Amino acid sequence: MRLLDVEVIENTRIAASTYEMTVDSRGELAIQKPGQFVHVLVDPPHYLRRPLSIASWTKTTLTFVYKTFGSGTKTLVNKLPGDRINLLGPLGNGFPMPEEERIVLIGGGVGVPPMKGLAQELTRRGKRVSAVLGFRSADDVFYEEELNAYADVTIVTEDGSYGKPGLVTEWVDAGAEVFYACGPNPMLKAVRDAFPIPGFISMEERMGCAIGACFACTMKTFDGGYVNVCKDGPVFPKDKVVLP
Amino acid sequence: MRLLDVEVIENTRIAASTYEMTVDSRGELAIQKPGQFVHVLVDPPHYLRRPLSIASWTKTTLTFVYKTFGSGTKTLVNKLPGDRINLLGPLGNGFPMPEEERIVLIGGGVGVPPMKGLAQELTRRGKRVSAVLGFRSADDVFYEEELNAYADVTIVTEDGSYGKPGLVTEWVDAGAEVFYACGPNPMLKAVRDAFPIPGFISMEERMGCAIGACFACTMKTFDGGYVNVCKDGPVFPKDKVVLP
Amino acid sequence: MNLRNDLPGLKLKNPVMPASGCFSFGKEYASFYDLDKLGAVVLKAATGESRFGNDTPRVAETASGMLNAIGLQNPGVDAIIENELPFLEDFQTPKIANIAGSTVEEYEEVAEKISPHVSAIELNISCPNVKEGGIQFGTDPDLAREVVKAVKHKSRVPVYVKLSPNTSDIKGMAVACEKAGADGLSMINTLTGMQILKDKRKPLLANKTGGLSGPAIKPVAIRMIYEVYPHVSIPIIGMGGIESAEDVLEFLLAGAQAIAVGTANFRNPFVMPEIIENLPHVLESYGFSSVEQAIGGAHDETNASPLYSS
Amino acid sequence: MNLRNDLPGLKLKNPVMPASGCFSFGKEYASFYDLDKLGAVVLKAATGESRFGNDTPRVAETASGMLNAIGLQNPGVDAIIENELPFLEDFQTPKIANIAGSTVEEYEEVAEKISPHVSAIELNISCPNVKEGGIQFGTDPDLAREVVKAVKHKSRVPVYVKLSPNTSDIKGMAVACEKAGADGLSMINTLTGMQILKDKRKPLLANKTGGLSGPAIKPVAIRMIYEVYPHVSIPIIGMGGIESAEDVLEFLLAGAQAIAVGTANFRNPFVMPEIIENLPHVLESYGFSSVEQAIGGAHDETNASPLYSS
Ligand SMILES: Cc1cc2nc3c(=O)[nH]c(=O)nc-3n(C[C@H](O)[C@H](O)[C@H](O)COP(=O)(O)OP(=O)(O)OC[C@H]3O[C@@H](n4cnc5c(N)ncnc54)[C@H](O)[C@@H]3O)c2cc1C
Ligand SMILES: Cc1cc2nc3c(=O)[nH]c(=O)nc-3n(C[C@H](O)[C@H](O)[C@H](O)COP(=O)(O)OP(=O)(O)OC[C@H]3O[C@@H](n4cnc5c(N)ncnc54)[C@H](O)[C@@H]3O)c2cc1C
Ligand SMILES: Cc1cc2nc3c(=O)[nH]c(=O)nc-3n(C[C@H](O)[C@H](O)[C@H](O)COP(=O)(O)O)c2cc1C
Ligand SMILES: Cc1cc2nc3c(=O)[nH]c(=O)nc-3n(C[C@H](O)[C@H](O)[C@H](O)COP(=O)(O)O)c2cc1C
Ligand code: FES
Ligand code: FES
Repeated sequence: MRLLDVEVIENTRIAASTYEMTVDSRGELAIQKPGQFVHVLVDPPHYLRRPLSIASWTKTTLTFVYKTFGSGTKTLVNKLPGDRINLLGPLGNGFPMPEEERIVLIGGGVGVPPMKGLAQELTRRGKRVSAVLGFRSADDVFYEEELNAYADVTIVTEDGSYGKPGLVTEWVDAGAEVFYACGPNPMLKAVRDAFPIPGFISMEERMGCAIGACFACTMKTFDGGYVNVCKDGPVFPKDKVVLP
Repeated sequence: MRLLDVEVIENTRIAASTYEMTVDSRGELAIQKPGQFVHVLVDPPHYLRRPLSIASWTKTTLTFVYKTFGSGTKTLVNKLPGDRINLLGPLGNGFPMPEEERIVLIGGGVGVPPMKGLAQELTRRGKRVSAVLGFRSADDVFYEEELNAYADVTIVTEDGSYGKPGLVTEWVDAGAEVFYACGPNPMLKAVRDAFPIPGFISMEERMGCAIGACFACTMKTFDGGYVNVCKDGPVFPKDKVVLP
Repeated sequence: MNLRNDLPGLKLKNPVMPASGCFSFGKEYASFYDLDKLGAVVLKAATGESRFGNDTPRVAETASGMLNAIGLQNPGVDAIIENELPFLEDFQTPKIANIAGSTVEEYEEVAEKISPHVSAIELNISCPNVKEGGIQFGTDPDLAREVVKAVKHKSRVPVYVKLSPNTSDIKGMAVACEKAGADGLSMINTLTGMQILKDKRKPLLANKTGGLSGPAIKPVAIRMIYEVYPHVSIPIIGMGGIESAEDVLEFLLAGAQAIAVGTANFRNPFVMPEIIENLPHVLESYGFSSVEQAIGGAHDETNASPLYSS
Repeated sequence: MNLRNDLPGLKLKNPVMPASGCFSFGKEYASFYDLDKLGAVVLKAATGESRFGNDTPRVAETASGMLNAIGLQNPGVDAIIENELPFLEDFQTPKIANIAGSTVEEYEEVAEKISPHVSAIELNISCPNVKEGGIQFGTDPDLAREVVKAVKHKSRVPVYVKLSPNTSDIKGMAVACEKAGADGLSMINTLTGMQILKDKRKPLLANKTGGLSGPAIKPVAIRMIYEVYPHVSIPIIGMGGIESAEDVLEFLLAGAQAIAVGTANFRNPFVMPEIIENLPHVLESYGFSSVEQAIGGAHDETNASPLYSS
């Protein structure tokens, strides 16, 4: 885990209010697993950092995707190549690698980015990977081609304006032996309830420190304990955490 | 008086932590007199604008000089040509034009910039203008050449590291019929006490609105009343305002 | 989109008005836009005699806010009536007089003199009571009750009490003021703060302490309005860091029936007309068809006021 | 440059320590730097039994600050002593235990159990007293006096009382705590605030209200410390929005003898070692040759403490 001032290499719009940023990590970020994230500083008067999943990486670069829900991430939009941003990472546990051979990745909205790095890694390991990516509408769709390189991709839109209509759960590979899901809590709940197979879910929670020190991101577990999403997660076995 | 988003044309260092910025006023700022100022927005979390004297102007440009005393003006330093800044102006009364023929301008530190526009205007009117410009040290000196084009300039540094040593008051044209002074209050006091001739002083005070509505910049007058530096000033006859 | 909203003494065409002391008596901002665009105009504090106020510096900048210690500078109630109010007669929008004093008698005098000329009075109780050793009327429920009763007795128009946030029990203060006859509440005044000059080794403000305002205090304002709303049946005029139509909606949802904009005017003199222009769009985008619909919207049905349930 | 400074129970090599609750029990930040660089380590609040705390969301962002409603989550005093303190035994820097409770008895139990293991106790009185209908110990001088007396009686180490800024009379609270036997004061805790989600039409925090921290509250912290300093003879640990060595100097000048950094750790996990590194240079550039020299420096000689005159 490092605190780094990094140079922006690229920052481009890839979907409705959705941007992909690649920065020069100078090989100083020892990313261990897909599913880890970085905690990104945005401009004042915003005070807290923004947790963003690592979508993909090379030895010297790091790429993440951000959607401008609020005013903080909007301050990232006007960063140009050469500008510097400050990030803390890599953070969190990331996705564990499966024994199973036939894997389905389920991503919803801003839960899609980490699926890219995950698909890459699973393919590298010779797994058979399918991916179901859900978006609100055609304008919101991104990473279809990127994922296609590593998985058999199905795009689903709520309003049916692109790809298949409806919910991601309706289009999951029936033969999959294990699932990996990242997206809004309602989607995670639906996925968990729909599929009896083993699975891992990556969670979102509002964060302060992102290193396990402030207890902002604490969730109850089914065994009566608790976990901090930032440090113990964001990835958990599907039956570990009580989803709010 | 207008509120304008203007494009930066030039922003260059001209002395120790002192910068000159020229912006494209698109001919929309009806500047009436030298000595008026603009109220400039700086980046968050700074909340208040920064009052800065208009140093010079053309039909389509406006130039001011800022010294980075604190963190707000520092946010102006990295504005590049093409970037936009927001300013409110022109504000204040500016310098009245004299009947007299032989004029001395006395500027101290960041009180020097408005003297440029004033010297320009006085010369245009065929007055005989001398200027005494005081700075702390050689590194702080600016606008010597600029003023030389319109006035007989004497540079004074407190530490004697450049030009004449000591205080501005020691080097003022003895034959001057009227003085115009802008600088720190101690200098203004010294000038007022040193010269029996008529004179005008331009004052500094911390501001909120800069348009006369918040009473942040109020000063007592010798006649028992008060003035708001932002609206009734910043220029006053030498005996009008009680200097703090 | 209906922005109208009626409060005691105030028929507001929209819920946006200036915060007292940030708008003087209106003249300066009238050179930027027509004051009749505003829901109301709130005047600078008036006292019995003219006051020069504090020495300068009177303002300091803080993170996302500012400190001010103007010291209630004003020409006195008589001069205000004679020299300042006439300018405002050309405008139809309601006028609210903000009144201050160092004794109950002074408050009474100012209220009696100025109330015939305005639509409502905003009673600024964040002032030290000289007879009570300088403790603020606004931090002692009994002193507050006393001054509210007295002013209500003298005023010909509804009285809105402006509450100080420098208290551990804002609900108690609000309820005390309502019991004493207040027709409405203004929340919040500034939090007392200070900034120290490291080079001069002394407080920056000549008055040492000043009032903290701006976005920095917005969370405190929202909390206090939300806390008071279920416990009073009089309307609340909300203020504290408002900069946008979105902020206005947050205040309405907390329980404010109208809002005031102060410090933001210093950043952008057009901020109020801009907010008024954006408000319909913002209300609509969040599913509201009127200002009234949004008031108190963040409260559970259970503790929501009639206004909200209706 | 001498950064040393002795407070009751605390021999500080420098005046910088974490603010309770922002540093957990130290483990996480120990992976960034050696905790012995810090003047002291302040632990997360401990209660009698383990508490899960509030539901999420527990934090919200505000202009130049944040709101938190963690809800004193902690494993309980016994588990803290057994599982958390051993890790800190490897470090020489003094440890301060922050203790909380819902009854005087709970405070007593926690103080008695944990005081043998730490150098000092920080008594967090910003907690609702369940037996007194939930009013905070920290907003009622009598309740405060009672709990301070009780804890002093049980504690084997000096007790610092952490004051709540949500009061109209911080001086009265401070003096009451000193009279009750407090060895020092910590100022300030968070201001109570709220943020409302416009789309969901409800408060963002599951707990509705939360504590406001960060640079936004610095002017309030400085004011309260400056106000209390001349009236107490016990040392003050100052906190509230500190981000830099310059901020530290401002707190020292106001009257703090040591300082704590909270929210700023979330922006920059290295902020405390960086402040400690810059402090000598900053003190020097403002003409000070030690931390002690700067303490209370913004007060007139007349009301300055011996510390300053010396
Ligand atoms: C582990 C993790 C990974 C994430 N990965 C991505 C990603 O790859 N791409 C992406 O677009 N988004 C991702 N998110 C969500 C992202 O953090 C939020 O959308 C973002 O913080 C919102 O900031 P804002 O300035 O747009 O909104 P604002 O409303 O200005 O944010 C205000 C505050 O709330 C927090 N916040 C608001 N929404 C969320 C949220 N959904 N989750 C966590 N904090 C929130 C912000 O961090 C900030 O502190 C991730 C969240 C987590 C916890
Ligand atoms: C009418 C007028 C004309 C001026 N012309 C110039 C000029 O041409 N060039 C120049 O460099 N400076 C000028 N000044 C001073 C300039 O406004 C301050 O140096 C500047 O505001 C400091 O901002 P900062 O961010 O550097 O300091 P900060 O310490 O960050 O400022 C904090 C707050 O204090 C205010 N402030 C601090 N010092 C002063 C000061 N001396 N006067 C007024 N407000 C202050 C700031 O405006 C801000 O609100 C002028 C001031 C006035 C009133
Ligand atoms: C410069 C200034 C002067 C003020 N003068 C008064 C006043 O005379 N009477 C009053 O009741 N409030 C006064 N206030 C408080 C404001 O009316 C308002 O309650 C407070 O600033 C919070 O709103 P804001 O954050 O939008 O500024 C003043 C505020 C400022 C910044
Ligand atoms: C996430 C968080 C948790 C906190 N928990 C505690 C606590 O357990 N006990 C306590 O006395 N103060 C607690 N505080 C208050 C801080 O210790 C500190 O008093 C306050 O945040 C002001 O300092 P700051 O602005 O530097 O954060 C907490 C603050 C934050 C932000
Ligand atoms: S964000 Fe601080 S513990 Fe997870
Ligand atoms: S700055 Fe507001 S009156 Fe001058």
